[in-house]
Amino acid sequence: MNMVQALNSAMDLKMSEDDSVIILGEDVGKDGGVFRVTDGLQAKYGTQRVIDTPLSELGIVGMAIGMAVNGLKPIPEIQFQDFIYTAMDQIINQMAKIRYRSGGDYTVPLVLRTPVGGGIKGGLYHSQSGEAYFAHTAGLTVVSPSNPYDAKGLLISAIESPDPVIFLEPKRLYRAQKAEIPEDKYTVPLRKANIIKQGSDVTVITYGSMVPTVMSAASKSKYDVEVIDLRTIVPMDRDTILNSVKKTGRVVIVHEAPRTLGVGAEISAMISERAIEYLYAPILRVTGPDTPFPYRLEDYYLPNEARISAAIEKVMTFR
Amino acid sequence: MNMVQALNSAMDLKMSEDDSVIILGEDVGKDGGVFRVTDGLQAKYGTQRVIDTPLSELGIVGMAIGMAVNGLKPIPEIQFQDFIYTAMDQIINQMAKIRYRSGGDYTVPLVLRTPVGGGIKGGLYHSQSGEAYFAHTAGLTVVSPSNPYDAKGLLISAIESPDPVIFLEPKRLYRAQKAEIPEDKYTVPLRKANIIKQGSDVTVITYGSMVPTVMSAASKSKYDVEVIDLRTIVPMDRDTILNSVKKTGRVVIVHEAPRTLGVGAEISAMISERAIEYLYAPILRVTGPDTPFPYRLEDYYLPNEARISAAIEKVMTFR
Amino acid sequence: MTEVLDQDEKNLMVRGFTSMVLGRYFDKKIITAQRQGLVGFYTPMMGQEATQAGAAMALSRNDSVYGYYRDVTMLIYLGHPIEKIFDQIMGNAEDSSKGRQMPSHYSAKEINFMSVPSPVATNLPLAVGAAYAKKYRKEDGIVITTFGDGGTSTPDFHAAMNFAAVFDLPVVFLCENNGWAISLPVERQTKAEIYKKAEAYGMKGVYVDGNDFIKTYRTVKDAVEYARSGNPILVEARSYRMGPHSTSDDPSKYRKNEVQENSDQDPLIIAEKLMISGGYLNQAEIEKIKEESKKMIDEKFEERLKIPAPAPETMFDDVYSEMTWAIEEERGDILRR
Amino acid sequence: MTEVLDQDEKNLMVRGFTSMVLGRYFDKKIITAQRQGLVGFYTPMMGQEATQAGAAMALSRNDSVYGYYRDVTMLIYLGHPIEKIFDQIMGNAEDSSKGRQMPSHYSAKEINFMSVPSPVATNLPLAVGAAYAKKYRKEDGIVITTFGDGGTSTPDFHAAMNFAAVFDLPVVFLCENNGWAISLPVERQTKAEIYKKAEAYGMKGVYVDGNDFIKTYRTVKDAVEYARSGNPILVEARSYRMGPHSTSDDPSKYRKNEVQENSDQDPLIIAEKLMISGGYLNQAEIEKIKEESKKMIDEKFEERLKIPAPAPETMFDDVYSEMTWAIEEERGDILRR
Ligand SMILES: Cc1ncc(C[n+]2csc(CCOP(=O)(O)OP(=O)(O)O)c2C)c(N)n1
Ligand SMILES: Cc1ncc(C[n+]2csc(CCOP(=O)(O)OP(=O)(O)O)c2C)c(N)n1
Ligand SMILES: [Mg+2]
Ligand SMILES: [Mg+2]
Repeated sequence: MNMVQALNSAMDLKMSEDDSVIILGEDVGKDGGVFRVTDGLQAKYGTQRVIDTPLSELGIVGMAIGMAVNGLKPIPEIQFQDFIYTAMDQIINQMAKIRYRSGGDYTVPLVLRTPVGGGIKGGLYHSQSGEAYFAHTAGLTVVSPSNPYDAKGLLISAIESPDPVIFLEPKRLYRAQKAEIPEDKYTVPLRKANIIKQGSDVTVITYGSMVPTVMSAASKSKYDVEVIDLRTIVPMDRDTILNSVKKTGRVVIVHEAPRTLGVGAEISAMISERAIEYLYAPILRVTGPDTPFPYRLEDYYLPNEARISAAIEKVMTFR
Repeated sequence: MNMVQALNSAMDLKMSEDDSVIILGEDVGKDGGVFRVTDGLQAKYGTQRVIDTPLSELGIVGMAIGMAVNGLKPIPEIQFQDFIYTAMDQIINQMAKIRYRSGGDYTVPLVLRTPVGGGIKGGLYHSQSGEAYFAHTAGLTVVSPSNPYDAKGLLISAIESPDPVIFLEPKRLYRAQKAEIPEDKYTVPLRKANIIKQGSDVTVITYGSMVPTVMSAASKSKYDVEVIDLRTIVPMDRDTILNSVKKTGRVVIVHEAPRTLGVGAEISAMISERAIEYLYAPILRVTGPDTPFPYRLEDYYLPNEARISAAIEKVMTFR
Repeated sequence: MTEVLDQDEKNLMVRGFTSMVLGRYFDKKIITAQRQGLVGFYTPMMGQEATQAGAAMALSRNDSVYGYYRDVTMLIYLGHPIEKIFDQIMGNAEDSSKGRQMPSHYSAKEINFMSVPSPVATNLPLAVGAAYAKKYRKEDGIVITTFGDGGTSTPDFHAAMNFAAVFDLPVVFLCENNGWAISLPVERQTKAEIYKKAEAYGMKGVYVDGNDFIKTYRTVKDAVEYARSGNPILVEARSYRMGPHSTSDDPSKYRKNEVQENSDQDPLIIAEKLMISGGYLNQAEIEKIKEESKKMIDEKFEERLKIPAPAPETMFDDVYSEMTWAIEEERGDILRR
Repeated sequence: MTEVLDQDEKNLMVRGFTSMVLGRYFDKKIITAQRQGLVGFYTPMMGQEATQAGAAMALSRNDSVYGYYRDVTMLIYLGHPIEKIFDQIMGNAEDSSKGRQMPSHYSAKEINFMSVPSPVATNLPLAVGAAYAKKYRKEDGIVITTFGDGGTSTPDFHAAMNFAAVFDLPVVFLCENNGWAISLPVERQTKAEIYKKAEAYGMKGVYVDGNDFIKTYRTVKDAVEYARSGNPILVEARSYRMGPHSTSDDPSKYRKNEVQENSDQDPLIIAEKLMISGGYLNQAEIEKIKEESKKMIDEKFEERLKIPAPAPETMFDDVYSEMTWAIEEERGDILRR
């Protein structure tokens, strides 16, 4: 299965076992979503469970929160993450805070799915990677898979979570890989990073869309690179990161989102709070630049193997 | 003048010299704003220039952007920063990106003013410090004054800036200090931090509402503390920070916003990218915790002198 | 049979009236307490008693309320104990929200009253989701959501109205039009009559005099019945905000107070007359209710004032179902000092 | 005098018609080019030519347009050179937006056509601000803003309509109702007639057959006059989206294509008949316009295809008026590899 099929399978399995699971969003029904992630689900589960909504992200998210507070398990889809911001008040002030402000009386178990990232020639408004906005918001769990196996297992875990989950799907990877993955239900745990390559020289921390690029750079590197795929961005898996850093003493962080206050900032700060004495070199970030996302020149925007390798080289040869 | 009067004076001066300067927001007219920052301006400049709007932050910000694109210099006010999120799409996708996406043909010179922070018993929705959301958004300038003098000079600079500025007013400081400041026009430059206390042992970096608390802790400290007030959060004054850090080798960052992906994360990451070899200790952050902002227990939420002193002690005695 | 019905009707009216009286004393108690520094903040409800009592009277046990920060009379009518309303306002250890919310932000799960956020009208889309859940599970019961005239300008109002209409959901949108949004009169909030805004969504909209609790009751009752069969509806109940916007507000900056307490336009005075003319209560009975209400409010206030603040460590709970290491660490850091 | 007027009218009609023909060929050219991999993406305008030509005909030089991604015929009518429209779609070095925006996101300052963002209807509040600026400076000229039927569900539509009404601003809200928002038919977008949504704002709303460019012209012309004196107005022009939503879309998944090219409902066929019956053009003249239009489109396309991509270093400009050290550093980092 590719990632699209894996995500579809996760939802299909959960919908078949639990009729409180409901999908809603723009064009998710007959059309099956503009990326086809919900393809076939309306035909199978009906229009009451796979709901085509009017064009309002605020409406989609707000209605989903109301459903979740009332015992349903909604999976709202935002067609592109770039369009989520009209729902930002519902996300920040409602979704993330209802459990807290009601003293636990009301809870919001839902999974907000949305495609993120560039590489499909989408320009400013079909390419954004906004994970930092969500990661800064206490109360949210932020997940981003990097391959079909994780996509399915993480999505099932997210649907089963009692907390609101922002599920960011790297659209560039939707059809990039095919993998043999179980047809049946399985889970990949939230809040746990995955060491996808062991190594002793340098730790490269990444997630989502950049994972394949990092793995490719790592496998070609003359150094013994350890690669960590965060899987869950927040709450972050502190221990896996720190153990690796203490072993290697060198850190490169890679993500597609702009550098300033991107997730890499938090990873870096977390490390230098707790393990600075283990470091032999600066903590480097390879990220998108602090500009909006361009159309024609997007290949320059996206971090590539050359930039990752250069950063690895720099931390390996520091001083 | 206290900070409220200083801000009022800045707007008054700019309005009297430039009739393209226009204020809009909820209750900014007759009522003079719920914090009285625009007091008297409608009486002086009329209802066309100090506009009471319907209850829609999206409308306020969107209309202000349209005005700015068309040669006016609007100063939209959002009554509490906590309520800004319905305008987030306009801020992120329009305000911050119009110059870029139009190749410079259209620009958005405006100053979005809004009170931030806790300490007034406002609970979850009248206490937030959301600067990180804006600071992560390329294209925005994010400013936060810590005293009446800066407030006036920075606001005048912001109004004269050709770029959109998010101007965050620490509401706890509105009436906390009175200072002798010039009645006339003067500016405090954007993009420049201010070393408000020289010291050689440790650098404490802060801004906005935490500045008085930090200064109080610093003045009582047995160490020789250097205190930097960022004034402009983004674009950040890299050189002032790095020069100080290279001198002291020890860093504590203080802000009120939650720790995870707060502005402190970027400061920390920026330093460990460029000056890690100068450091004798971990970079510590003293911040609000990663919870929503509580009402009755807000004193526990806000960073205080004890926590700041403890962090200073920790970096001074490290290893 | 008629007698029983009459008795029912009388009980209903008395309960409605009593909740208004209680609401009024409650308001005055807190306003005074705030001046004395005993509570931090409050959004008085004075002037909206009739709207709220009338609406509450029209509801059944299975209905859900997505209310707003002024709905004290509604809470009282629906049976939320006065104690708990005080607890919320004091933010004490017994508050269902654990002292986390500013005063006037109620949450009462026992009576299906959803926790109130500050951002205006942002519970409206949630009400729509709640109604979807009810309809999907074929439960009876409708959802009523309340908001001010200012609330109609929000993005959330627009989305909620449209979604409720498109999905044929059992929602009553009750606009408590008190004429003001802080300093902005409703005439400058919108150029339309509020109930007419329903037309933009292909929805029915009705107007009622929100100063008359019986008219309001009947109108909302009809609306609830209409909504029950999957027809959302907008009700505009017009009243007047007799007090300041909040205890932080000084209305003399922007208005003359056109409606005075105990004047003919005071909804409580109107209600007294209705109770007497309808034969539901006589003057002596009314005085007794007033006296008892005042006494109860005074007593309960003193009682609740004794409850301490929540324990500091509770501040770190309920962010997630399972605490994160970050919050745990922050808790340690903060409580250590 | 009448003769001059007639000549004026004829010119107007011919120019309107010609822009429709050009728009149609433009569309077909790009759709083909996209299939050939020569351009990346496109949102066809086919079916909305009459709405757009009619609206554009009603505008004057001082009017501003806050348009949306399908407004190609409008751009052509208003005099934006075809070359520049190609440049935008190709994102080449001559594009006024420096190749930064996805195809179909036009910006044409010379003709007061505001840069188009992707998030639906989010230029509407800006149009209101633009109108405020015009009114404040006592300029004549109105602001017209266009959006789809889907756009009426957005928060931005609600805020913009309300603000325009409350502040008496010269704005024409033109809804290009093409029946669909990607796969959602307008009947499930809203339960109301779109033009009736104006009532929620105390605004006038009118309906016009957007397949008839002359009717649309006259209706929008009236609307523009009405708006000029500070009365915002909503115009619903109903047409049909003849193509897919975009070149990435497969409409066969969700609809039968009810309106075929060259059928009686094709706005271009309707326009041909109108040109002939109105005596503005004869069949031969029409054929000539078509031929010349096609040729011009073909030639200009080839010509613009030769223009290279923008230089990589331009990617880092225009974020701020003055480049930050962070971007400068990132530019160095990226361009070095
Ligand atoms: C989104 C948002 N913007 C601004 C505020 C500040 N504010 C609180 S109440 C209020 C006025 C509300 O007026 P209305 O909806 O008529 O309700 P009322 O207070 O009159 O009952 C405002 C502007 C807020 N709470 N939320
Ligand atoms: C806020 C937002 N949500 C979703 C999208 C994705 N999207 C692009 S166009 C479109 C449908 C728009 O329909 P309509 O407004 O009727 O205009 P049309 O495309 O039919 O001309 C959608 C959902 C978007 N661009 N912006
Ligand atoms: Mg009101
Ligand atoms: Mg459409």
